[in-house]
Amino acid sequence: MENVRKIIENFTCEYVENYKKTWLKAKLSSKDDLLNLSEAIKKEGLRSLSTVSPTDFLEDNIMEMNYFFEDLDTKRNLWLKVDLPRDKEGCKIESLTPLFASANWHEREAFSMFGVQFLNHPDLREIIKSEDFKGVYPFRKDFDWDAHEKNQTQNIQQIVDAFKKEQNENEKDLDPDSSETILNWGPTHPASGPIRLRVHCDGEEVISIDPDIGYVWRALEHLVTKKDFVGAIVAVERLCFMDNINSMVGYCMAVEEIAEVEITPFASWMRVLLGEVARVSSHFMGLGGFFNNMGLHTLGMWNMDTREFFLDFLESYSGARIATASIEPGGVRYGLDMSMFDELQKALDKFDNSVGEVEAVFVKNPTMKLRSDNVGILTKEEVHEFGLSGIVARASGVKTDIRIDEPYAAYGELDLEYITQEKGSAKDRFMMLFLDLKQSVEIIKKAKAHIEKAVADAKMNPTKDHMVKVPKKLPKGEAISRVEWARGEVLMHLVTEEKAKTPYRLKMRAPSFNHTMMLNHLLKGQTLADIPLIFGSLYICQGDLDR
Amino acid sequence: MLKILDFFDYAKSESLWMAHFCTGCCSLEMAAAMGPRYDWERYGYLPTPTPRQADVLMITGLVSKKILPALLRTYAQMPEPKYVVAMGACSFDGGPYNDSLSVIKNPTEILPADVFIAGCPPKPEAIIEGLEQVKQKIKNGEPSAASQGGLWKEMEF
Amino acid sequence: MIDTLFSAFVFPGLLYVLVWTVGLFWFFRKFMAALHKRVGPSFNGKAGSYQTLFDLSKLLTKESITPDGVNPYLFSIMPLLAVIIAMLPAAFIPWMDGLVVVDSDYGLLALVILIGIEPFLLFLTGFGSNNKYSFLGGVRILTQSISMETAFFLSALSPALLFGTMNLTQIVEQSSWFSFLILFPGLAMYFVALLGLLEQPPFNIPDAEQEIVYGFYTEYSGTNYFLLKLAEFAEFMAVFAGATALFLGAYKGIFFDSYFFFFMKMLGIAMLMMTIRAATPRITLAQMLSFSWKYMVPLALLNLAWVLFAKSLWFMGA
Amino acid sequence: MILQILNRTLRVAKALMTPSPANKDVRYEAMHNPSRYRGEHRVDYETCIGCDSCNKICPTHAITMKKFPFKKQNIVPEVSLSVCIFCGLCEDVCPTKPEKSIILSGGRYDMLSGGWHEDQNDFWVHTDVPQSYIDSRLEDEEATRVKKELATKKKVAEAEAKKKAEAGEEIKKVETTLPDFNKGVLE
Repeated sequence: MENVRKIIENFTCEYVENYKKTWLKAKLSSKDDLLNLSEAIKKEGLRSLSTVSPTDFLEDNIMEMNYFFEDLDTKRNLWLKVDLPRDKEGCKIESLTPLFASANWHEREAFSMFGVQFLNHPDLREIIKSEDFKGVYPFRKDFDWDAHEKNQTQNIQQIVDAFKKEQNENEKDLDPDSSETILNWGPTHPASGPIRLRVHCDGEEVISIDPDIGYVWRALEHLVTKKDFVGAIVAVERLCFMDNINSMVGYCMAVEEIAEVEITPFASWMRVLLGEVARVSSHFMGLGGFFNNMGLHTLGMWNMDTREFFLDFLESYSGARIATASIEPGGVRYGLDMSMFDELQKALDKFDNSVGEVEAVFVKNPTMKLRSDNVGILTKEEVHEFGLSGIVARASGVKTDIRIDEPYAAYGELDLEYITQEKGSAKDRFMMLFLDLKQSVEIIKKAKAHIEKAVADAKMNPTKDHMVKVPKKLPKGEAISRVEWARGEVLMHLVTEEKAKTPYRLKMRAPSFNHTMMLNHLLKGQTLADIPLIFGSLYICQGDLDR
Repeated sequence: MLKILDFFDYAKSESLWMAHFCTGCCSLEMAAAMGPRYDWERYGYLPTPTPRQADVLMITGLVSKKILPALLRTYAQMPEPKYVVAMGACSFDGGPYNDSLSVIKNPTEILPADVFIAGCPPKPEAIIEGLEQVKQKIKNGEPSAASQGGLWKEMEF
Repeated sequence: MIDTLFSAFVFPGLLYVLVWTVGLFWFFRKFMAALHKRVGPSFNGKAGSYQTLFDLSKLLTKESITPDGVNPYLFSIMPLLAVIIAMLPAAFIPWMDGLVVVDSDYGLLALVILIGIEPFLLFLTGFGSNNKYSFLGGVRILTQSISMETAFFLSALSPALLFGTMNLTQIVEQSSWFSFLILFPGLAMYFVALLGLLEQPPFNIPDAEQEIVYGFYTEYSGTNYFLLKLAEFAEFMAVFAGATALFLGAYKGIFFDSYFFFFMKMLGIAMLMMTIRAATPRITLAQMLSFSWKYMVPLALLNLAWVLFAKSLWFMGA
Repeated sequence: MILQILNRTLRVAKALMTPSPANKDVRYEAMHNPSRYRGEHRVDYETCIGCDSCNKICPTHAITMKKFPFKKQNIVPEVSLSVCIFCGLCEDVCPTKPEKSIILSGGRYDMLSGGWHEDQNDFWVHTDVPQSYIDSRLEDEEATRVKKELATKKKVAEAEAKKKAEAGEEIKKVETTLPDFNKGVLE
């Protein structure tokens, strides 16, 4: 940490300060220093760039760029800020993509949403947003959304025209005599979901893949700024429904940090419990999806059977199966009726009874091993370079898990260990998913026992302790929070204004964005049959890919 | 002769296959409805990989601007008679994403559905009940809603 | 005359095949559902037995779309041809003692050829669909059938070699427990090749839903799809019946001979196929090719050698 | 390898022995009935105090307040089911005790309507307030208004009387007339 501080202090900074346990927060005075500084810290070991998040301050007429650098090995993180002028001509900065491969799509996103020009970016095309936003930057504070909405018919026409044009010109650049063609993989493809991969292939062989994303773009980051701090949870949880609890936890932690509120131990244990239940239900779908993509639906069905029991618990606790909306700033939303633990126990028993069979038939399946053992290998180096996280990173042997690195809720009181695999192939990611699932169930058991004991000892009051009051109006502030989501690291960057009722800016860094970036890298030179397999093993959800 | 035709009509109503196309989050609950506990195959529903063999198009929640042409095209690719089921608040007016400009606010005005299932997302039971209502509609010989009107007829896609 | 009409349209003919097809479709869904811990069709008729009838009749009355830019003749005739070809093998199979429509000395040859020609028709359907995914599916089915059919033919020849005849009736008559044991490797080989020929997992590469949508089926709808589905299930039946007649002694039972045993044996093969389908993921085309040429074909040849050896050892002397 | 594959295959067949969890006809009954299922709303217009906080917190603007002719507590929430996302924040925020006036918990889950956009437009939880309740509320209000009026008049009169008494004048009786009950109130 000290080394990083020394490096930064070589440059002119407005401030350098410690932030949380593992973070260093600094603001550069001049944007010209950015490239040199990042080169220096890359040498020091902060090799992955987590995300790039511009904040648009209309009144001060500046565009504040936030860079989040991470070192997955030694857990040192740097939050670097630099100011840009916000007018469209002057809003330019050197691209970090040549240094950090993971910056690629994040910079493209910042470019398409805020109009920040990145110099020397190799491929600065617009991403995510639909055709009618071409050339305008919807997340800028002075963008007139109402005026845009008035021309809805025209906008749709524009999208349709672009759709048609692309279809007609799809294979224009290809040599008509060769056997090369472009396959449109999605958005109606059975294995893809709402994403489109433009697969450039020659017969069965894949030449390159260009993912076209944004089919479920809901502009969530903008949407939360129109809702109040409590109402924003319904937008945040819709990041992805498969694991909605942990994304809400991340958002609520950021709000609590700004409001300077401490939640009760009961609430933090409940966050662990509910979060792990959501993680389990997500992993069940992920495991099933991996096999579904190889044409075998049995595991998906069996998992769905067990998953229903965990959803039953969520439904009893919150009143909804997957859209639970059950974490609020200040704690958890409902008190706990201890009889609900019977239902959880039922789910745990069901899991214990069925996990052996799943392990024997599917996890040790020889055909699966044959199929996926040497496919889609990600090395440790690539994990660092592309800023991958969660299951995918751990499958390659990188020890990263926010629950241990930067404990939140009650994870600090649990003894967790990193679970890793060595090779980083598709099979290892599947194995990792399965082991993580087992670990999650163990955590649920521990958390359940802890809560039960504390309630029996009258240390916790399950009906009253669940909430601490958070003021409706928050002071001016800024916070980041990281959580280990089912798919990987979610980083929430929340900015508030003085006496604000709504968030000023919320950046959600979602793991699937980085993982989808890997598709072209992994699939080049493979065959068509590997596309669904690798796609499934990367555990991508379009919800958090597009936001 | 009449009896035989009646039989075919009945067969049509009892065998609904749906296009495998998900536009939003409600498809998660659709997956649960396919799963062991709810098992909609009991009622004769079956997902098909391509729209060419499907009878029902499910608007599973959110319809973003970018996916609209694909949705309408999928609908056009289905053979007659075809029906549309809309679920979730998003398919009425964007639901929780109503304030966001990247979603279509009136999917059912563009592509009228035969039944709307409220909920965000609806329970699998509700999905199955909604599909039962489509069956009932076919049994009564009612034409599908989308064939009678909707903005999609005037749109190019 | 009436006998001919009866056998053409009712018993081993059209109606019989149709009932089998619908029943097999239902059985597949029901059995697969049970393996998935589901119930399967359940509310139409007893245990959902009308469900597949409804499904197929619905397909019959739906609109058949002929997409732009395809050759309409090729596109619509191929499914019909596929059904006819898939139904024909039923005529060569000795369903009961003395009940076989065409009692030919080359019955086995006809059976094998009729089964083996089916993939080429399906290739043409994919070829004529004007869809990249269909075309890929067509190419895959051609690749797969060429490599799998060699093993299929070779393993189907082993009973002919053992009994010295290609007449299916005679093969069935001569079969016994002992010959079953000798032919068992041949049966296993036949079964694996059959999985490849019928595009069943782990060899369901041509209609891999997650890779190339639905392969050659992608553009088919309504009646045409109905015919293709019918052809698929009729072919299932033909292949199961072929396996039963060649290796398992057809209608021969434990205490008495009856059609019942034929039926049960076919169901047994179907169940084994479904169980494999529920437990094995799909492999890739390259893996399938290397499996077929590196293992299946040499093993099938070895199997023929083993049958010859066994024949010279036990059957010649007897 | 082949033995392994066979082993897996046969182990899958174990599923044949386990009964399927799909044992109820879900067209008629739910598989799982939690007490807190957030379903169709029930609005109790009698306890509702018309504070408008459910309307304010609703993240999707699904709630509109229906107005009544009486003056106090004269708004009651109505919910558009096609807009509502059933997050239950309105129930959380409702201040009435002990029973909340707007309840989702334990509500129905099967909310179906026609698929036409117009059908969904009028797919609401209407708060059907019977005319008799409106009348009785109006009467109550009128009665209290009159009572108040009377009281103020009395007060004024007393005060005046006091003044007059102080001034040594004669005390006059104050005449009061009751206003016409049904006139000019419903407008």
